[in-house]
Amino acid sequence: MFSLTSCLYISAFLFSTGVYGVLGRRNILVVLMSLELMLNAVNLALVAFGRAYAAQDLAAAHTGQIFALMVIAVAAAEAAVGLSIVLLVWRRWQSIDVRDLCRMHG
Amino acid sequence: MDFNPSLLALIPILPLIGFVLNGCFGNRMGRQFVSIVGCALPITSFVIAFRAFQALRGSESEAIRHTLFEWIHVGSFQVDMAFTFDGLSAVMCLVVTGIGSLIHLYSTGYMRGDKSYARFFAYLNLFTAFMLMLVLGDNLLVLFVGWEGVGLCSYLLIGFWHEDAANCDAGRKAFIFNRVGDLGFLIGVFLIFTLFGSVNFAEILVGVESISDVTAPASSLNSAMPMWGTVAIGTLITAITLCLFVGATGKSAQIPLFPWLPDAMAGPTPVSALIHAATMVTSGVYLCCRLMPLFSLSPQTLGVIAAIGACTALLAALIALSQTDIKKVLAYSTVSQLGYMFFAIGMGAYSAALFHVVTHAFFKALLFLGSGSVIHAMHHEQDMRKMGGLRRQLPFTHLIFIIGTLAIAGVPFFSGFFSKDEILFSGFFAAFHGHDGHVHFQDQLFWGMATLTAGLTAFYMLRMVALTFWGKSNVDDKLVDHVHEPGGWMPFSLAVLAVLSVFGGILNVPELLHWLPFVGEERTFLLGNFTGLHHAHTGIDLDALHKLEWTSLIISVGVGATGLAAAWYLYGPGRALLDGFVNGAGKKLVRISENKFYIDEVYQILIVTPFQFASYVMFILIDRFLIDGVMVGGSALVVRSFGEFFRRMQSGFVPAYLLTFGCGALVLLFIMMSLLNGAG
Amino acid sequence: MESVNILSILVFTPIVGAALLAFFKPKNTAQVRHAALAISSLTFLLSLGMLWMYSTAMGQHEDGDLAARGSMQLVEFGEWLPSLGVHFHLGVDGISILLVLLTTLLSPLILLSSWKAIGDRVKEFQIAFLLLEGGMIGVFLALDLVVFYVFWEVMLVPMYLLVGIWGGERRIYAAMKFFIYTMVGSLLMLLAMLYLWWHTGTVQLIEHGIVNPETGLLEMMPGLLEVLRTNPLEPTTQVWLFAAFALSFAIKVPIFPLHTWLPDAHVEAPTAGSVVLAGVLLKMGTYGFIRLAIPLFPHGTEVFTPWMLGLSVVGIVFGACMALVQTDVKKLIAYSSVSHMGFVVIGLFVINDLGWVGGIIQMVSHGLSTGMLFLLIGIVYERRHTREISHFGGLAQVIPVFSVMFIIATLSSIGLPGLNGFVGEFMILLGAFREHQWIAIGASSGVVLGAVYMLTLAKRFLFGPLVHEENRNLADLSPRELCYLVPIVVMMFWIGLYPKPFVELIEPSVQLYVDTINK
Amino acid sequence: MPINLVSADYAAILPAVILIATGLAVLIADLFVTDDGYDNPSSEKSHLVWIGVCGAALAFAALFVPSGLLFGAWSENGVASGSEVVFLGALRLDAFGGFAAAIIIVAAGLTTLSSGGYLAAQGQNRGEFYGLVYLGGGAMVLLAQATNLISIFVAIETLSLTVYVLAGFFRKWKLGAEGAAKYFILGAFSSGFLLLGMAFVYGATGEISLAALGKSTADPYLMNVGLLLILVGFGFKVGAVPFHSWVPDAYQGAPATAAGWMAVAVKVCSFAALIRVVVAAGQGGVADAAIGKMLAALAVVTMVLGNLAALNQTNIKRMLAYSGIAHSGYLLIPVVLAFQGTPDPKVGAGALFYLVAYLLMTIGAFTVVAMVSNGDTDREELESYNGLAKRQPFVAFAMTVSLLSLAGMPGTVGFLGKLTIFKDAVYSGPYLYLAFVGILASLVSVYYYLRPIVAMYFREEGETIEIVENNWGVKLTLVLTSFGTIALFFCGKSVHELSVRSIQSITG
Repeated sequence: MFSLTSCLYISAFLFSTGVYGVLGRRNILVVLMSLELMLNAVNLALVAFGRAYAAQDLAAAHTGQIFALMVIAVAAAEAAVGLSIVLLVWRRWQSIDVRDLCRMHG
Repeated sequence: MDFNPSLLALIPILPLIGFVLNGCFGNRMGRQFVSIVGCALPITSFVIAFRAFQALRGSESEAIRHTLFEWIHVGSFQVDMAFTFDGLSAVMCLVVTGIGSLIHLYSTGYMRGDKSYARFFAYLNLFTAFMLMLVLGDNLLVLFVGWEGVGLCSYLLIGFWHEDAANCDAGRKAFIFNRVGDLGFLIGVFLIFTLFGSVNFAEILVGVESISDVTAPASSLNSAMPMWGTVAIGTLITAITLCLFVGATGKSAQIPLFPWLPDAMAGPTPVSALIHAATMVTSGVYLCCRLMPLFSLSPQTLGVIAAIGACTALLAALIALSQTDIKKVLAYSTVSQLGYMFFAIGMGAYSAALFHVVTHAFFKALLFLGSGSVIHAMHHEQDMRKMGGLRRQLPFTHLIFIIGTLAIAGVPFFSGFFSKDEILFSGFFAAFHGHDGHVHFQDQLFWGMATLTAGLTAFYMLRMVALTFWGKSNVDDKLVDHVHEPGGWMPFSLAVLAVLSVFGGILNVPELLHWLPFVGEERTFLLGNFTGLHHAHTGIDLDALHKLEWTSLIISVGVGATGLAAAWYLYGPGRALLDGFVNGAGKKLVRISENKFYIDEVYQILIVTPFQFASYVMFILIDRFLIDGVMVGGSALVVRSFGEFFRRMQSGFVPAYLLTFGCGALVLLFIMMSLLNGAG
Repeated sequence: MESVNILSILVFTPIVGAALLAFFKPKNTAQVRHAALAISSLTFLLSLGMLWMYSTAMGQHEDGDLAARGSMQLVEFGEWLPSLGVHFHLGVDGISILLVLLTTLLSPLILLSSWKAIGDRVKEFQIAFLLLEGGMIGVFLALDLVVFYVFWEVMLVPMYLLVGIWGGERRIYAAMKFFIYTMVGSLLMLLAMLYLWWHTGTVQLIEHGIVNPETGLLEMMPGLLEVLRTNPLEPTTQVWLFAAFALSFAIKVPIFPLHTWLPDAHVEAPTAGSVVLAGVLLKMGTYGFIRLAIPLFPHGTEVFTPWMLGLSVVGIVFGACMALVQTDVKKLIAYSSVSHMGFVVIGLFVINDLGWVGGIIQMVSHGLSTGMLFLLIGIVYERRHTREISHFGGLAQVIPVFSVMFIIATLSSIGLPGLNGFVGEFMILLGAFREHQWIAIGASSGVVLGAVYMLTLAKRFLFGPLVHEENRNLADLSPRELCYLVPIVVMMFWIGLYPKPFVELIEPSVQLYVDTINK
Repeated sequence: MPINLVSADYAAILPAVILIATGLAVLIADLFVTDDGYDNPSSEKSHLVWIGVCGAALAFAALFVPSGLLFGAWSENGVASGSEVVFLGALRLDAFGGFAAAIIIVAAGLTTLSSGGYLAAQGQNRGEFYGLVYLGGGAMVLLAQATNLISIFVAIETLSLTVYVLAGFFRKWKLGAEGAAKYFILGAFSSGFLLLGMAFVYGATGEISLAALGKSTADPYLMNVGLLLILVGFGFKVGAVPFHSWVPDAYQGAPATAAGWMAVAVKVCSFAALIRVVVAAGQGGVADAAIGKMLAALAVVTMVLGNLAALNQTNIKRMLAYSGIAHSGYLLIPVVLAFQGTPDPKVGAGALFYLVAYLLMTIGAFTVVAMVSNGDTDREELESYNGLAKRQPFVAFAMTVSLLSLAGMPGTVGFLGKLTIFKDAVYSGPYLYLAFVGILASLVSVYYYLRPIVAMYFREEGETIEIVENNWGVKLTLVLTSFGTIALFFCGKSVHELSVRSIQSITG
């Protein structure tokens, strides 16, 4: 029902949405969420690939899933650090608009 | 007589030692030390040179040679620091040391009051050393050392009183004019080395003798010739001799490089006598005589030399007519006489040229030193218009001047008579008999110019004497009482030179006049025979020759006498006539002469100013603007602008950063995909 | 004798000396000065030792063939980066020995000259200078392209500091210009070297022995010169490589139109900097041509010869014209260097024995005469703090000894026979005349122009009335100043009057090179 | 599957473990040892520095213990040591990883040494700094050894997290927050691409080990795109143009010593991993030659743009940041060559050797920046360096040595680094133009490297500024870096040989 290709399409759609969110939104929190979305899009692809290989009964069967688990863990840590940085930005800049962060340039 | 050849080296070295001693210690050791060192060493040189001369006369050999050391030796190019003492060198050497010594002696009196006494003698000694090197040099390069060295001393001595900027300018002018000549000289040397494979005189002459056919290609003479092997030997020799002659025109003040010599009178008068009359300026003539066989191979060059010589003689004489500075008259007279000498060389009469060098050295040194006495007496007043009537106060000097004038005017049996007559005769011979049996118009023209010059010479010399010594006194009242005859060694030098000026002609009496007292058949052409230089006239029977000679002699004496008479008349009883001419019809002519035919101005307008202007424009336009501004600064600016552009691209906005990132990745992806698609 | 690595010692004495100086107390300037002087004098003595060893080695080949007499002597082959193929390879032959001696002779003199002129940051000055000296010696001795390049670049930094720290008003601009200008050339040279390296597999200039790691035996490996002789590069490759090397050297010489850094550097540099720049640094360029560009790429040389000769003639005339209109003495002499170095380049590119020997002699001569002129200008600058020609005049009345020295230097510079300038110039022109007559004739015009601007300078500087009252009380040369001028004067006369020992040192090597190139 | 750990496994992770342990030890020590009973961030806390340096020394020593990473390459004189795959292919015990680890460890030690006084002067001397350095260092060492996609990703993310925090370590400083935020957002963004690439590669081959990159695959298209995306991820880490935008801002906002650490250590481990990737990809020939061209293009753009953008910088940290970008460009040259793998498989050695040089000169430069800035961002401007040579001759000297080395002047190890890289490029044949561009780019770079020297030596000082002077750690760092920069030039032989042997351990 869910072929590899369709999973990958969904994954690609999610990834693109994430990229758009990162690029297009001002609010750092939204940007953070979009970043998570990108990672999760890839997770979907990984799991899909893993599933596909499992169907072929290859040795690499579940690596995709393991990879995805690792990514989830990493993403959690990243979110923690990210949020604390957002907090820092709010304290120093009284703003969480990414476009305000432009004192350094050139 | 035994003569140790190594003594030859001492001849130039002794004055050099004098230079070092006077230069380093002169100021501390006092005047007496300076005078003794300064005079004794050139005199010793004279003695050695005289001994060498005697040895040479007594021996069979053509020359005494001594090699001091190997100077430059690279591959096939070898030059030694070596000296040759042959007939020609001997004559020059004796003149230089002899007259040089006399002038040194004279200077002890003349320069007595000068604060830079030691420096003066140091320079004078240095000059003597270089001049001796020039005439003794065994090869072109040693000669060139002397050649440049005397130029340097001339520069230093012209600007001796360096507090006055004009003197230094004159010195610089002399040096630079000489350098232009030296350029020709150098190229000549290069050509000689290329053609003959050596710069040694002896070897060059051997090479010249081996030339049988001047139309043969140069490679037949020197098979190793790297270039111009197909050009005819004669063409190359013409080029060589012309180049060397360019050098000679610089040193010997010929057209077009003569304007420095009159300016050189800025130096102390003994310097003018020694350097700018007796010795240095004749080194061009010496060079031609030294390479006589080479010059003789190129009739074209000789033609040019004759033309330049005659023109210079006439032009300088015309200018001398109206000069009011006593030394300037003598200076132009020197230029004119040097023109004579080159005219002689152009006519192939080398011995006459050398003879005139010698006699000219006598009487011109005499005249200069005499004028020095006048100037000394007049407290450095040189303008003849402020003199006049000095005969009473300076009878001795007056006598000296008369002797000098008679000598230079060619009055029979004075020294100048013999030499000038020989030159004019060589011109006459070429003009009306012809070397090859043909008579050429240009030869007649040159002879006419030379003869005219003889008359003019007599005229302006007597004019000078008249203005200075005769008539009523125009001397400044304050000076009148102080005018006095020179003392010390000065009269001695003058007297010796006067004697030489009177009797110097005996050195080379033509065969025609062998009946004169103290002469005999066997004593004619002493100088010519001793030096082995050519006479102009060969291949003609004696009677015809005598006939021609008498004609020429009578014409030249006549012209000289006319000149003297005219001067006597115009500056005596005919004064009004002269004034009328000067202020009337001849006003423009006189002005041209007074302004030296505007030659300095022409040089200034045609060469100096454009050159300076061009240099300045190039500096601003090419160096500063084009190279430094546009090329160097421009490339730096371009790089920095790029840097600024890329710096500005970093806008500081996170979305922009992300976009850069994303676009970069996308572009890479696209390229990648197109490459992949293209490949597969 | 074999056991003494005299060349390494020579190179590293000043460098190690500089490192040791770093431990001196900066405030104790006298001590630092003395120490630096001692080090550079020691270097000079060592270089005399090298000369002695060289002559001894030459003496053994008295009757030997040219190859034996002209080849590299006292060769050292040390390990540096064997895994990269770079070795510390030094050697000296007739071409380099005089330049080394010139460097070691000038260095102590320059230090003496800056005894009082440099009052600020004395220690740094001495260190920079000694480093510079070491670098200069290294360039002349290097037989490994990379080592050559290293020394070539190493010199830049101390020179940059000399100009930048102790220079005049526009020192920063001048120093920057000097540095970047030189880097432009040298980096392209590096690229060409790398290419050559790849092409031939070696950067050693001459044959050398390497222990084979597998067999443990010493094997003779051919150097670049040998490799390229048996197996020449493609003509087009040669042209490109030559162009890259030549650009670097031409900037250093400098050849018109790459000269504009020189006047700025000279004017802004302190006396010591100017002297070392004119005295030695410019010679690196011409030395590079002799040692590398011409022998390695004969075809490239052939292609570029007309350009080099033409540009040199233009440079001779152009430099002279520029010198004529300058108002700053140092700038005038800087442009005169452009003119004089043009002669050297002509000498090198006619590729015959006369031209090369003349060129090398002229390199030394120019180092002496121009170096001396800068020293003299430094002396008056120390007293008057101006270099405008119009601020002087009539100095001969006040400071006669100085004036004599100045005149000697002037005459040497305009090539008066009997002084050093003539010998080299004459040989160059004679050599050039054999191959390219019109070039020689064109270049000869420099003889006249040189006299014009130098004598004009002398006149405006020394002669005439004493216009400026400030000049009335100038002090004449002190014993210290005489101390560093007299050796130069002696050398000037020596080379001018008796150049034989110098020529004999140079000639065999030149013959060897020229014969090989022309073959 | 049961996991049997053997001694090789322990030996492989020993340095990383020591580093991580050191990080933890520092954090703990910071809790217990306080001045006057409370934490004073203005004190020097030399005990933390000591712990850190000792840990680094220990970790360094661990490389050389028998069966340690560098033991074989160091002792067995030219023969590549036996390399082993450990932890089921997650890591590899080889000299290559060891060499990179050595640089990272030394960088950690030097950063620690130089930070104490600097942070104290800023009033920001908190133990977390050292903790983050060492924890991150551990991750970096692991990254250098990582041989499968998961370990690479995890190591990269771990080290990145520590570095994000370090970038914003000056909490009170607006710029710190800005830099950290920018770095974080872009970093996470690039992680997405990296991960996507890894997913593609996994998808194409079904394997996650790097060795799989060399294997043939059913879908080379997916494989190559995946590889390209991985390269983009690494490109971000090393600051290659056009993924470089974060570099100047992050460096400027970060503490100077942290910037040095970021510049060196991150670059070292990223390049190590990158080289592993390209060697693996290049050897099998699956990866299209287009990847090589792409890398070369990145190298060219990075060298040119980095150097040009640095030209007119007035802030010295930004200048050094751009210079770091440019150096990434130079370092990409051996990566390209390693990808190509011909004619000489040793070509990647240039990168390792260059990184050693880069370590010394960059840490040296940033240490001086730290000394001069002394707690004031305005003193990171070029004018603050006016007349420094008179005031602080040694500091100016150390800075000069670092800058000259960065510019590649002979006499410093930076020259040898550039020489090896450019030589290899010329030797490669088709990539000769990289050497050409690199040389032109370094010509441009000379200008801006000279500017601080101009300020320090040629200009007169404007105002007297106190700098972190009497801190032994800082001085020692400068002595080590400047001496090392010069000494390695003269005696770089063994290091160079080691780098060659190290690269042989992965190319075979």
